[in-house]
Amino acid sequence: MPYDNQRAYDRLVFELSSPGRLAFSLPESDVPVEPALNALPAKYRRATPAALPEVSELDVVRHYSRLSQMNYGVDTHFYPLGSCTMKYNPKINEDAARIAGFARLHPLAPEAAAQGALQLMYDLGKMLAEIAGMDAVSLQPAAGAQGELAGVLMIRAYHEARGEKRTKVLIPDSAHGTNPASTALAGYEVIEVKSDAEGQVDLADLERHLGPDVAAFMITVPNTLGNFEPRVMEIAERCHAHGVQVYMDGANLNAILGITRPGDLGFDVCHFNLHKTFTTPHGGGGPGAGPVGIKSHLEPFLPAPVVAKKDDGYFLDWKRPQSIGKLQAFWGNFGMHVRAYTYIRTMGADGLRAVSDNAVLNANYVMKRLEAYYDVAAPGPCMHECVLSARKQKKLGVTAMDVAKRLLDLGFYAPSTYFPLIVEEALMIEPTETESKETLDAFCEAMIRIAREAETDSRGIHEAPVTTPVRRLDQTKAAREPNLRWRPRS
Amino acid sequence: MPYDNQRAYDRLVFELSSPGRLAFSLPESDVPVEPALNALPAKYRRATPAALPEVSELDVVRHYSRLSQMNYGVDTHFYPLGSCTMKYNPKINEDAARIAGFARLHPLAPEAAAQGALQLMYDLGKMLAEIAGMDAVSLQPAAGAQGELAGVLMIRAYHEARGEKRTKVLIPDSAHGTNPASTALAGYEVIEVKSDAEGQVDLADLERHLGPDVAAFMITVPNTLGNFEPRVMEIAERCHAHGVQVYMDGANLNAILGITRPGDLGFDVCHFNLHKTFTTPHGGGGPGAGPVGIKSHLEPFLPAPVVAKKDDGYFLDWKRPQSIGKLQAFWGNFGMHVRAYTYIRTMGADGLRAVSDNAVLNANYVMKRLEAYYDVAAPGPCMHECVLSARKQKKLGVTAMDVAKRLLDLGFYAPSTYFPLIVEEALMIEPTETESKETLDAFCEAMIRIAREAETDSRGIHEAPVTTPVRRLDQTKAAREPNLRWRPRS
Amino acid sequence: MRYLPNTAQNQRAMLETIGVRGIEDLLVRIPAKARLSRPLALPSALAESELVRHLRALAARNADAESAVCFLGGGAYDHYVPSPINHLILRGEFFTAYTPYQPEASQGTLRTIYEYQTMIAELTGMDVANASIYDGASSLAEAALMAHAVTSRTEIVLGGGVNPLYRRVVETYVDGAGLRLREGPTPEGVLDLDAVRRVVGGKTAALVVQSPNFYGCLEDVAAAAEIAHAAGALLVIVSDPVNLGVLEAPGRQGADIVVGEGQGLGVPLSFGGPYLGVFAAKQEFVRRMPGRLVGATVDLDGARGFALTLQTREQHIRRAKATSNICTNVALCALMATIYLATLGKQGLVRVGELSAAKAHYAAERLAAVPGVSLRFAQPFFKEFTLKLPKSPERVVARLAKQGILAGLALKALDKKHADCLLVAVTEQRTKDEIDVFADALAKAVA
Amino acid sequence: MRYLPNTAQNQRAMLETIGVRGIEDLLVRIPAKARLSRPLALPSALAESELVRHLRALAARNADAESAVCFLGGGAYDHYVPSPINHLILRGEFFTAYTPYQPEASQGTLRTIYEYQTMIAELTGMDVANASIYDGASSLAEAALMAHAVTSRTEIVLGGGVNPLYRRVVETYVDGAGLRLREGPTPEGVLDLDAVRRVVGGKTAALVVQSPNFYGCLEDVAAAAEIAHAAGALLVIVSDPVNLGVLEAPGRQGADIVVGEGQGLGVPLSFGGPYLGVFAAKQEFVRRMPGRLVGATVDLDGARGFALTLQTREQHIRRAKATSNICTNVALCALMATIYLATLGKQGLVRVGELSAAKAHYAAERLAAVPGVSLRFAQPFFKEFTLKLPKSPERVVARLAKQGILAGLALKALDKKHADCLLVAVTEQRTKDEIDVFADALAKAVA
Ligand SMILES: Cc1ncc(COP(=O)(O)O)c(C=O)c1O
Ligand SMILES: Cc1ncc(COP(=O)(O)O)c(C=O)c1O
Repeated sequence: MPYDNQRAYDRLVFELSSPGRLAFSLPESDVPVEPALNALPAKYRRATPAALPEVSELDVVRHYSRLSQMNYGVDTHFYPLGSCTMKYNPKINEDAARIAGFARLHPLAPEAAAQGALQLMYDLGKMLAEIAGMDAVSLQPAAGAQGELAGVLMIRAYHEARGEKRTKVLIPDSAHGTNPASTALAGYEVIEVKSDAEGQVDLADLERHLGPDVAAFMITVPNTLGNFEPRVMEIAERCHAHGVQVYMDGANLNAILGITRPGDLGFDVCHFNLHKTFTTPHGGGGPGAGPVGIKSHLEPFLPAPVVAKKDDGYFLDWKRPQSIGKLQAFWGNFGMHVRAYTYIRTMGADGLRAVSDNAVLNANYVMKRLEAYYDVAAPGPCMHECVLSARKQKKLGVTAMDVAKRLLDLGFYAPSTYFPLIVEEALMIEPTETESKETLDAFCEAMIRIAREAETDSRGIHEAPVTTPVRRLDQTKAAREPNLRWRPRS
Repeated sequence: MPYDNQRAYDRLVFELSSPGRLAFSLPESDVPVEPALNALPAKYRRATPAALPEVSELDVVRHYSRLSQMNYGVDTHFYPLGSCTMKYNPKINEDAARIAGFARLHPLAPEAAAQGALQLMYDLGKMLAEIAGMDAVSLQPAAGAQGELAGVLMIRAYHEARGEKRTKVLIPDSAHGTNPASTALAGYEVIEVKSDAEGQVDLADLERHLGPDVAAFMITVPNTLGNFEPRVMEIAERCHAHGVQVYMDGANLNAILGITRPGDLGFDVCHFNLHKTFTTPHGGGGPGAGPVGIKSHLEPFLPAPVVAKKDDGYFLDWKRPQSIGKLQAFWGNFGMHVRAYTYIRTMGADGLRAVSDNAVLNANYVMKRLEAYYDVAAPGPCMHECVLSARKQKKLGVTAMDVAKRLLDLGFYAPSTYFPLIVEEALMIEPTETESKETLDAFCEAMIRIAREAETDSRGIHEAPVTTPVRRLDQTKAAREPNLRWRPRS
Repeated sequence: MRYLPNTAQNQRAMLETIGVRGIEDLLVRIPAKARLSRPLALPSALAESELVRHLRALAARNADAESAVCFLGGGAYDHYVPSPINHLILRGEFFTAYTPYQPEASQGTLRTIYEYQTMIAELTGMDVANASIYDGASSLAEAALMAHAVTSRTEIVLGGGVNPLYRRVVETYVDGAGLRLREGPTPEGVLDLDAVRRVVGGKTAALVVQSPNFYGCLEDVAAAAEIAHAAGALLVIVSDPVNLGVLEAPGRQGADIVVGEGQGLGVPLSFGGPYLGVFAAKQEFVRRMPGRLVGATVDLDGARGFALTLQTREQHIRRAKATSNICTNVALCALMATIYLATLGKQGLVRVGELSAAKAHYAAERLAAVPGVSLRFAQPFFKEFTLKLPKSPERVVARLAKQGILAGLALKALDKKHADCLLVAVTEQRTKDEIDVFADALAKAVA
Repeated sequence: MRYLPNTAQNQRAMLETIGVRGIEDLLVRIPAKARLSRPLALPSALAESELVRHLRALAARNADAESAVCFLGGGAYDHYVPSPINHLILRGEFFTAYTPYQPEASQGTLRTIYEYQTMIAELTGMDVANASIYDGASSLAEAALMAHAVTSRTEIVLGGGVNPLYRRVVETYVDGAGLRLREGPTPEGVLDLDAVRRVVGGKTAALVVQSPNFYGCLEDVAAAAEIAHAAGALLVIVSDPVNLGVLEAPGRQGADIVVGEGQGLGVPLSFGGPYLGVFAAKQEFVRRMPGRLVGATVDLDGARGFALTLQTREQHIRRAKATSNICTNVALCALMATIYLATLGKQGLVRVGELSAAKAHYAAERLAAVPGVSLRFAQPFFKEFTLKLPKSPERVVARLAKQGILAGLALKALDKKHADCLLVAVTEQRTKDEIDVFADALAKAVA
């Protein structure tokens, strides 16, 4: 309920519960139930029933419909969240993923009974490989971070197979948090490489760290300041000269589709975020899918099984003795593969190229329109996103967070804030190609308005947001006195 | 966007348009196009293209998502709109109607290729006949009003077939507007019969009008005050004694499922509102479906074709020489039949009975809780709805409309207002059986609060609503200077 | 019961508040002898999963346009429905709202109807469109009644190319008003204008012309307008709005009222309904129009807002004297059409029309080349045409249905004069391959 | 392009504002020699209608649980998904939102996660649950790493009944930390507790027990808890939450961490993903937990509100020292589970469990009565069991698949020791008829 007194709707589903109320419908049993229950030893049976809610189907529908209305989504709002590529998620993708032959296919169905699904995965892998200029792709990783883990583990397996023991991975200080986290998880020591004032790799610092103990260098291209690192090929060469593998975090692939390819830039590994570049929805935090592409020298190490093809059809190739192993119980987030496949088949080569052209155009347009009002973190042209800094505003007492909150009142979701860490009061804006000039203009006007308000009347900004279902939250209390589950008021 | 500055979203799709922008995707032609276009004489071809909007798919999705958020619906709000039976519309109904074998079935498919659909219609007709105690049902009428037209035309055909020329139809003054409108459309003079203080038929007035020129008496049961007319069987008998057919407006059938049946009460004709009693959604005004049930003496006159059954399957029986004819081009609102069928098969006999029991219970509960604050139009017990009057409040300057508007701010849709016409400042409340006691309590508290505000601070009420996307509208201007289509600001 | 929230405990508490012992006490006014003393004789309740199986089994007995290749038309067409439509209309705020009687809480519905009215007016070339009528046929019936109300004349001349199913609905609707229906002679697939001129006269309230007509042929609407207007009658045009990207707007050819079936605009085939009755007219007739109208106005603060307007035409106000008895209309289908037209837009609708015409002309050529088969009428057509077959069309249809081809409509049942004919419709959805397969199958079936 | 709104005119205007001549001017930093000089070699773009046909054709080559009768389990189950779930998750406000970093504009997501955490904690009998991990297997891997972090010990003892697919994922994940995996002996379908006691010791960070285990057998969790705790190790239980309506909560049997695959809670089978990794633990470990957590707090006005909390555990703050690398999780699947659990509720989940158990026991009886076929283990089971077949299970599976029956999982590929076994799962969806048909078909196949 958008307009009525939403603040009055402060209910959790448990608070709608009434003993004996039902929202389900299950058939009568056509076989005896008692013998089965009697066959369960008493000690294995639940002693007290789980205190799940007891509500009606209308309660369920109304409750979650109303909760949904407390969110902003791409379907309702411009969502310029940098690094997240909040582009339009085509509705046809959803229809595709819901075809029963996909949605209700069991992962352990015999291969002969899953040829359509295996073919789709096989073809998607090939298409992604072509897009990234890689030799092979595994669709198994569940998200970007798991793609990173898989990639780094493959690098490790590669070095180990060659009898090399390398212990460090170099990562720029501008990197996304998953880069160091995944690398550490893979058993490496993470070494931070400095960025220069423009957010580019400090080559001298890189050179200083390169050596026989370094397994890999991991970098996001375009970088997290939205800029293309012009010396990226040189960097790759220098790394290779030291036997160091180069990993590209492909979260920003939306900037370069059909323009350049990680493989052609010299990268050995690259992951994809299907939930960014390839329009699978973000769903409030996931699921996504993080396929990982590699050059042929890493192929033996791919996660098993690999979807492969032989004369009489597609199959899961488990005979991968050097494989890093499995990342998920099954074959990957197939539902997301269907969506990404649908998207790529919708767009074709020209369409994907146009995606990046427009993503870059939109970001540069926003940067240009705002540069007089906010500091620009790194000089343009940017790629698909731009990073501003509210450092000027901060002097007036208005932080990046304040700007973000005020935007919520003006009808926009907020840019990413305080990322990348190397930019003070960062506001990272990624418009995406699916937004129109009119929307960008409206957003820029809101940003400009806030910049003016910061100069004239920052009090209003500090009150913001006032039109959302709750106002600013006490995060300290949330962390100090963690209240992580509902309990009945007794 | 529920919470941001919604009032700022005052756009029509035309205002999002930009020349050349596309939201569609159509294949290239695999056959030559020019010859076909050349075969169209120039004078038949459109000279200037239709000025439809030019937007992207995201524009479409975001625009209509946001517009939707400007509505209250049953899925988001309690919707106590009397006479409309705004009950929960089960989601499974929607899934059923979307199965390709139903949703994409062409109405002119050969009967042999539509057996599933014909069977569903046949069975639904039988089930409705059983529910209403009628001998046969036509599913063809598109809505209640068309059901009325069909029913009255059958009555006319019946009289005419017997060589009787009757020219009048009697209708209580409490009737829904479609009753007189449909009757007039069928070529009858409408005679209003008075209601007594309790909203029941003034028997003396009825008796006065009964005679050989009267074709039918049409009455809503329970009546539009939500009460069951205890003398309804007597009325039917008296009518029949004069050769007058009795028609029951079945819009309020939700009150009596499995409790009593129009056929058993003596009615000759009765229509159903599948979009009320049988959970097909209202869709912002339609579509619905208004099947009409009749006793066997009216069977020859049923709209053609009739869905019938013979040994080798179901078929459309067109050989109905005395039929009143067709009401729609095809066979009725089949999509709604699927939903109603799904609902009836979900509920079964006991379920439907429980529907009415709870609908009646809920209405009486609300009436009881509010009777100290608002005048009750007719003494209880009521059936599935109750009619209150804001006449007390009116004396304080607060009308039924004011109460309705204030409810919008308090998180509820409004009751029906000013209907039935015989009740001053009517507030007609139909809670339906799908609402819980908790919801009714919250609604009653809101109503009580308004009654109190009327006494203490009616100014706020007159300002209401203030939380909706627009405030009270200038209806006079709308009618005086009709602006019925958008035009570009030039 | 998952749709009934009241628990036994709730019921007890409520009964106590009401002050009765049981629900039975609330039913006392119902005459005992009419009380049902047994449960309704209905099939037993099914759990959701069982019901879904049952429904799928029923649906599987139908040859729909997904499982078969559909060349059926005759008033309903297999045009492509872009994916967003279904997603958007399923939003509960649209889906489960009532007629927007409380405009402040219904701006979503009201704005979409206003958009719909604008689009339909624009497409048809008329001044105003209403918020919808049940379907094309009942729209035409309402138009006939409106012409009668406007002109006070008592005859309606229906062109012979008007869909016979529509004609039957008009017959039903005008019976009460006592109007007389006459036929506009249509000997060779289109109106014989000279003959029509002789039928239309001082008693004629309206001349009704469908174009493209039931046989698929294009009618000369401008000429018909001249005839109607010369006699002081209104011209009512029956038009399929999905064609109006390519075909001239009837309003530009002299129509006074335009009606039609809007199903092609994104509404599922659904075995015949719910569909979308389009109704548009000249400004001067607005107060005689049937159905709902939404108008723009302003709110207390001067902000733009929308509301139902000119309601004094309607049954809930004017009762027996209303312009129509319609109450529930087909708002959600109108919403589908609105989203369809927003999606297809200025260019897309043209393209749908061009593709449909192209495929239809290709199909006509291929099918008429089958030995023994010919085009029945030598008239320009658009996406539908009539074939003359050398063998029983019913049998051909039955045979092809077994091969997964819905070959078209055998005319005999609806139009005895053309018992040897098959009406074939081809939309942008059909591929060259499908048409070729159809042609080959037809050749075998008539050989 | 329907997803790209910028028209040529828009582009020109924007380029002008930016002050460049063309988009190429914005790409100047990209090294020329790495520029792709040809279009990507991808299949050509398909229109929506063509694409839908293509996808349907692909899907038709799969035998899914709608077109075939599914007795497959092994970590993914064909439980019924009530209709409202799909309708609600498709609401764009849920579907197209990001991780709720701006809580004021994300209360919908935050509140549903908080509900989810509560439900999972309640079901598992644990204190806290996180907002989800990718799937059951990676949840288990995270649990192993967490046990290592908590105990500073380096061995994980995995019961032999842990799903072998999960074991492989654990192997991958613990490789970096250098943990050693040891096996808890499971000779006859369940843990040999005495043998386990000998394996678990001072280096053991965690004992991992799955119950019901991969073979369908129930394990003695309480006894396992004793063994683990006696050795100062944590007990990690792998549990399918959909069973916990009927089966005892692992938390009440001594589990320290409970993980599992939540797919059965309303998430589609979808050929293996996306699924739902459930992760719950005791309160004392909350600051060591991987993944996101939502907490209740208050806003500026004192109103209840929800926000991500304890974020210093996470990669975006703690980076290389984070408790896990997880960022994107499976929030929407958690929402499906939340709506599923709200819908099934207290009684429904029990009923799903009872029905599944009943059908499984009936099936076990029927199938084991087939000559030559027997139950492999004489252990209590729940909804899944292992059959020993007299003929190659692979061949039986292949043969039955042709008859529309997905007979189960031939164990050979995953578990060589049981190469003659078939793992059969039966959910509440299966009917007696289907089971009988399966038994008859099996009898023929092994005859
Ligand atoms: C630059 C970058 N790298 C990696 C990731 C991690 O991807 P995921 O969230 O899919 O694990 C993200 C996600 O936000 C990102 O922006
Ligand atoms: C009592 C009554 N009769 C008839 C009708 C007309 O039904 P419909 O709107 O389906 O034409 C209604 C609808 O509101 C009604 O409430």
